[in-house]
Amino acid sequence: MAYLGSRRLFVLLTAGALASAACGGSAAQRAALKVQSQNQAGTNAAAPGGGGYSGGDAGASAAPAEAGAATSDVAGSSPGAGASSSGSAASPAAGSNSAAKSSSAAAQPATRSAAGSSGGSGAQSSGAGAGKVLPGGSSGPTPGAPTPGGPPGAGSAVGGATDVGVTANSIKVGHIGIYSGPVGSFGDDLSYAGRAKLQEINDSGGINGRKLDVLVRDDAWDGTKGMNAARDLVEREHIFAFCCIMSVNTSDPLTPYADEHKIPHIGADGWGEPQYKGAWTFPVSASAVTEAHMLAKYQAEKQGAKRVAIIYINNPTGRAYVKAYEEVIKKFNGEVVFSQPATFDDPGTTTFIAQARTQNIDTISTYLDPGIFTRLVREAAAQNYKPKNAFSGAAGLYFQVTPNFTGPNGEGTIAATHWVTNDMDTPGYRAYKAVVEKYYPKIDHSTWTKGGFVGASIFGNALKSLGLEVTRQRLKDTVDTLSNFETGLGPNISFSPGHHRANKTIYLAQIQRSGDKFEFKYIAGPLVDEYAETN
Amino acid sequence: MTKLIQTLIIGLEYGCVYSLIAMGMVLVYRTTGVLNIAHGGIGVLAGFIAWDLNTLRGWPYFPAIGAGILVAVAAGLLFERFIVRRLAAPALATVATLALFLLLQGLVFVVPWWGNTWGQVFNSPFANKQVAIPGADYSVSWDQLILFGNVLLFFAGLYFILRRTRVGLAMRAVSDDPTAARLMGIRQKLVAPVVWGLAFGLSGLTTMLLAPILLLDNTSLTAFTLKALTVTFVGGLISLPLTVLGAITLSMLEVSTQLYLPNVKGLSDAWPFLILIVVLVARFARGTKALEDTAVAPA
Amino acid sequence: MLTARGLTVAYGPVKVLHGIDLDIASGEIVALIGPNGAGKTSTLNAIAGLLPHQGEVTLDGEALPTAAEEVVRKGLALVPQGRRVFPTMSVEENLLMGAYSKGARWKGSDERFAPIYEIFPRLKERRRQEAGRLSGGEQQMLVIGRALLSQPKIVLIDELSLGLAPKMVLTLLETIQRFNAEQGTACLLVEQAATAALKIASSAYLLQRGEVVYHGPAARLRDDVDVLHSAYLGQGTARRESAIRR
Amino acid sequence: MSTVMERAPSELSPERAPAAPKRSPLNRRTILRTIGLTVLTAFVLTMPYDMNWAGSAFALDYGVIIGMVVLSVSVLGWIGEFTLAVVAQMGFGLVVVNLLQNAGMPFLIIIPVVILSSIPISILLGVFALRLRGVYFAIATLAFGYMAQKTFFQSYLGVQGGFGGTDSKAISRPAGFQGSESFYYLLMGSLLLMALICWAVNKSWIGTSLTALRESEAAFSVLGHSPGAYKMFTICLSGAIATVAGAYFGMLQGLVPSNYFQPALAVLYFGFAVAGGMGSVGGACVAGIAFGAIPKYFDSLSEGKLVGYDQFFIGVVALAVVLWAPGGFAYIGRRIWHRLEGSPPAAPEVSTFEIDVRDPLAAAAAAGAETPDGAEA
Repeated sequence: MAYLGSRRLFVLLTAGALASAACGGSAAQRAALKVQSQNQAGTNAAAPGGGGYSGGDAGASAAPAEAGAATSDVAGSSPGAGASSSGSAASPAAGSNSAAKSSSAAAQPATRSAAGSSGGSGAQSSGAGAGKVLPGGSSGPTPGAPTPGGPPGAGSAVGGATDVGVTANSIKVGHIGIYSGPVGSFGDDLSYAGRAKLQEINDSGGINGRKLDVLVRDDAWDGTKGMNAARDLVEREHIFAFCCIMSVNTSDPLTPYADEHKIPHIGADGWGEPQYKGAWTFPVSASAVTEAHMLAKYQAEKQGAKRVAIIYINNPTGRAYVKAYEEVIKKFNGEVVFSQPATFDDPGTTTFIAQARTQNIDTISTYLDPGIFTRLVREAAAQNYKPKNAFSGAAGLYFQVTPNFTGPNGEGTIAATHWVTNDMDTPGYRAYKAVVEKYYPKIDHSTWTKGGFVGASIFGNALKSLGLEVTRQRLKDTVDTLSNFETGLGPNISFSPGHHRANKTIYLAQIQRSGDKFEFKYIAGPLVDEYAETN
Repeated sequence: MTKLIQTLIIGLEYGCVYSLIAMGMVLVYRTTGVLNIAHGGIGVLAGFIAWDLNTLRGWPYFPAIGAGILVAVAAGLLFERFIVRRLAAPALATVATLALFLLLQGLVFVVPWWGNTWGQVFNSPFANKQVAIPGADYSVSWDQLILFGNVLLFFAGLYFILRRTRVGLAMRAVSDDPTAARLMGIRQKLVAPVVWGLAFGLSGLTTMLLAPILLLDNTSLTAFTLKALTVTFVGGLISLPLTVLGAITLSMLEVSTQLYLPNVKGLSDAWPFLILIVVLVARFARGTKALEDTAVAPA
Repeated sequence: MLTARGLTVAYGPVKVLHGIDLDIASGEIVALIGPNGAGKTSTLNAIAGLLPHQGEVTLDGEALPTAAEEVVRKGLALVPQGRRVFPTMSVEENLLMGAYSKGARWKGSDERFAPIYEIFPRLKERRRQEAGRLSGGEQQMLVIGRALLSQPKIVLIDELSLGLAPKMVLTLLETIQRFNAEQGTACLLVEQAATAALKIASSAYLLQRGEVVYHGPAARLRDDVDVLHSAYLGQGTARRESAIRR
Repeated sequence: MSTVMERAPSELSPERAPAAPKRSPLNRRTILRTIGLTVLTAFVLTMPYDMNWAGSAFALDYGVIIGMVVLSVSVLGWIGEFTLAVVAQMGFGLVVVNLLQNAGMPFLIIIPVVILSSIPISILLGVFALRLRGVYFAIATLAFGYMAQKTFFQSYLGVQGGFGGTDSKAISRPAGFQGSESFYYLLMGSLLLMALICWAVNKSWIGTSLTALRESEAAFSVLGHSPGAYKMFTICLSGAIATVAGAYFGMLQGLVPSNYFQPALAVLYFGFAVAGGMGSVGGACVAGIAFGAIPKYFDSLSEGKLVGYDQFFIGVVALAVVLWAPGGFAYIGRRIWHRLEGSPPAAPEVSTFEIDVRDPLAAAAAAGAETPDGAEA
């Protein structure tokens, strides 16, 4: 009873929340609402095509279907790619190994049939596509088998084998961004660039007649939340693929999950090392390890850094950053004198600075977000202290908000970035900027916005090259053989199976005064990481 | 030498922050029996209003923070009038402050134009100004000095109010023995608003003093509030001087372990708990009655 | 001057006062005696506004408010049981709180306290000391002095003698008598140890199980030991003696 | 009467309600109870599917775990205390599961070990409870939770990302319960079992003794009982529930960073417990599930733009409960149930929270205020 009461209350509250967002909301909030209504439109459009994929119409029929999906999960097979058809002729086991071996584009059709999951191999696939319906036949709206439900409709719109999350006129794409949490105030920009590119693809006709239906979730820069969102997207919303997730805390744990469920993740942020171990994850930006290598090398060679202190956010990437920096600085007879983990609720910057001063530190390197970094710099200024070589930091610092926050105290700070810096003004950068700012004019261009853009571009191009036959396996194989993709933003991107470390390039930028403002200016690059692992 | 000065100044800085929050809590607890958990929430509200006025609406700094503190005081008065007064038992009012805390932390996100609120810069006009300490390679920022100055002022002010003014004496009488205070003709209705207004205003002031040193976000006071709570224990939630002593001790211990024993991981964060155990053992050894809420045996 | 009609007090379902009537004339000292649990303290607390009650209480014909903080403004002061000084405040501050309802300020406080200091010179010696550190007798002096500072028409004193040496009790009672004689302040004394109180009281009420079983001159009660005994020892005797009920 | 607390949830055991001698209300009551129980059972059994329109079954799993945590907070209401260490106890449960899973232990061994592992910490907290009451005990548990989070969880679990300190493997769900829907049944089963145990304990002589203890510790010990033993038992019970909840939390989430064990969250869970009705078993479960699951459903509705809304509304609800229904959901639920049944309204409940313990006269007044004429009907 009480439960019901509180639910009614919450319904009211939700209404209030939406109303307030609609009336006074910022542009971003309105955009959020727009996306939602778009999604709804997508649902409606898909419905006549046969079979709602979300199970939103609950009812008695939806429940058994869900239960079926759940049991197949337990069996260990992927819910995607129709492998859940336990009773059908498909051979789920054949999957990934053979796929990994086949590397040339010519081998693709063979791979597909080996995988078996996508049904028939030929272009005359509409009948074969229908073959991957669950044993239940027409009554069970299979998660992710929308086209076959209505053969006439499917035939008239587009043909081709399809996969989970692909309908006659849409492809469901999952995106997880940083919209709240400790870095939320600039984290949303990271998503907007990639989403701008996806939107542009839609506005210029979509993918061979299909529109991208982008489902957006928030992870608050928290891997746990991110994985919750990922599971919801995969297991309830039945998306086709993930695209351009720029949150390291989500991308890292998502990598094994994507492999397990065989879901492509195109354009991951690549900051964390675990992402390079995934067969289905394609990072486009460089690793924090690479940043640390190049920063250490540059600071040792050009600035004579000998005694370094590092403060880092205590997550796996932060720890890898410290280790990598230490490895390289040792090669130049320097040392990391001490390192200290930081947390958002109590960053400990005051005593870090105090300790750095007493230990005769000449360089402070950081793996931080602009917020904690600003506290660090302010603390140092209050204590009238600045290390000889000032501060440096991973790509997390390369935002315009950083100099805006720190003011003159941050002058001289060096940050790593994986793409051309904003002041380089290359044609590629101008083209990127034109697209992004068309949709999100006030965006703070950083390493990650560019990475998101590149990821979305690769995703769009690869999908286009698939023609009408859009399956996860084919998408993966296509991106796996991507060669020298022109990003226009510095490094070009190439993947090969088992080798997903596509970007080992670092540019360095420094906070410098220009007039009464402070901005990041190009100082070095492209530096290619010679210490990086080769995988 | 520099290291020592460093330790002392940083220790004092955080000690002041803990004291400010802890004193507000003790003040409320003593006079009303309510543990004011809303401290962090009120501070956030006041801080964001001041920040809004200053950066979004272009008010000058001091009127903006003044308005922020006024809003906090008003919130205290309203909270007392419409909520605390309706709740007969202090423990219920404690829960109400908890609800208020959640509500206000969320409110910062709900106001649409405050948007995503993690880490806003809210500088005082004294940003980036510091005073060098003679004889040591060290300096104190103006913002820190203002923090120290305010804490001293607040001490002095509180001392004056509690010792010399009618309402202050009434507050002390109420905290000593609420029933006897009623028999003296002290109207809770007059004392309570002063206490709540003062406490909430103090939360607002604390945020204003901290915002230039840290950043302003919706949890900026929460971590401090938790530590301040353990500090109040030292004074048994009763004694103001002991509370301040506890606050300074805690921060000095924390800072000096971090600076002098950086390799003993985790020690500095264990101090609140260790201090608590020491206080308990000391009380136990002295044979003092276990700390509990019951003050007087039933009549 | 102070009258109560049908005063009823209940703790939960348990009634402790069954509609008693009290009358205290101006300038009179009245003793309210009775055994443990007879409802003496409840009577005082109810009159002073500390306990919710039913029945009518008037002072000088005017109904008393039901909130303690208002009652004192009408000129009725209660000295509660257990010497409830404000322990962390000094003696002076305690006295000042006594004068609170009369709008007392520090200014001119010395003159105002003078009569109290005159009666209790010990308090003057310790005026700066924390009240919590005083001895029991001194604390009792303090609470009495504090109550008198509100210049009450009537003062209600609960268990003056509890935990005090007999000599100290005597001193205090004498002081009350003196004050009564000089200022004309009426006084309602609640005592379990009846004899001392009955010595200075002019009339007395004997309370038993929440009912008045005797009202009359204190002297009679004092002299008639049987009545007193029966009241304290049990209802069998009390019923036999009920003849003395007014 | 002043300290009567909710003893048993009407939702779980409606047959326990006091028998009201009315004209053949038996039939109506039996029917109502059968219907109520059936509806409730059906709802509980199909919950993940009923709520699918709002979001994934994960949200519900999360809610059920929060229900366990809130239950553990609420149970301490039996001895009139509240704890802020549940979050730390959850964290230890998670760590234990991680260690055991790395050692290859099966689920059926893990859970008993987790329960056993909760005892040392509960005893530590119990020692505090022997010396400290009320707010002071809460502060002590807070300091403990703070220390555990800062010195241990932050290095062992890392922040934001999860397992930053040890590079341990993610925690996996037990075999057969991998899906969010199937895991729900395991969780719900466990929660019901816990609730049943708590309810049985509270109904037994232990519960009676605890009520006596709460009413007057002095009288209780004079009667020859040891207050310490009873307190310790309750704290151990509460600790075991919290620790198991933490273990399940790890299984649900896989990787859990230390920010999920911040002591500030304990304040939130305490708020839930109050909304549910401190000391109530059913109220705690309902409040935990509702307040745990609904914000999770919200999560998927927006791009994080509703992030603070859940906190805001939980604050509003908690405030409303404190103002108008201090007995919490448990009290509201009972009142509604009694109205439905047509039996006389439940006696107004006053938790120990309502009495100003500093002032015995006020306490007496509070006790007296409601009685002479039957008070509110």
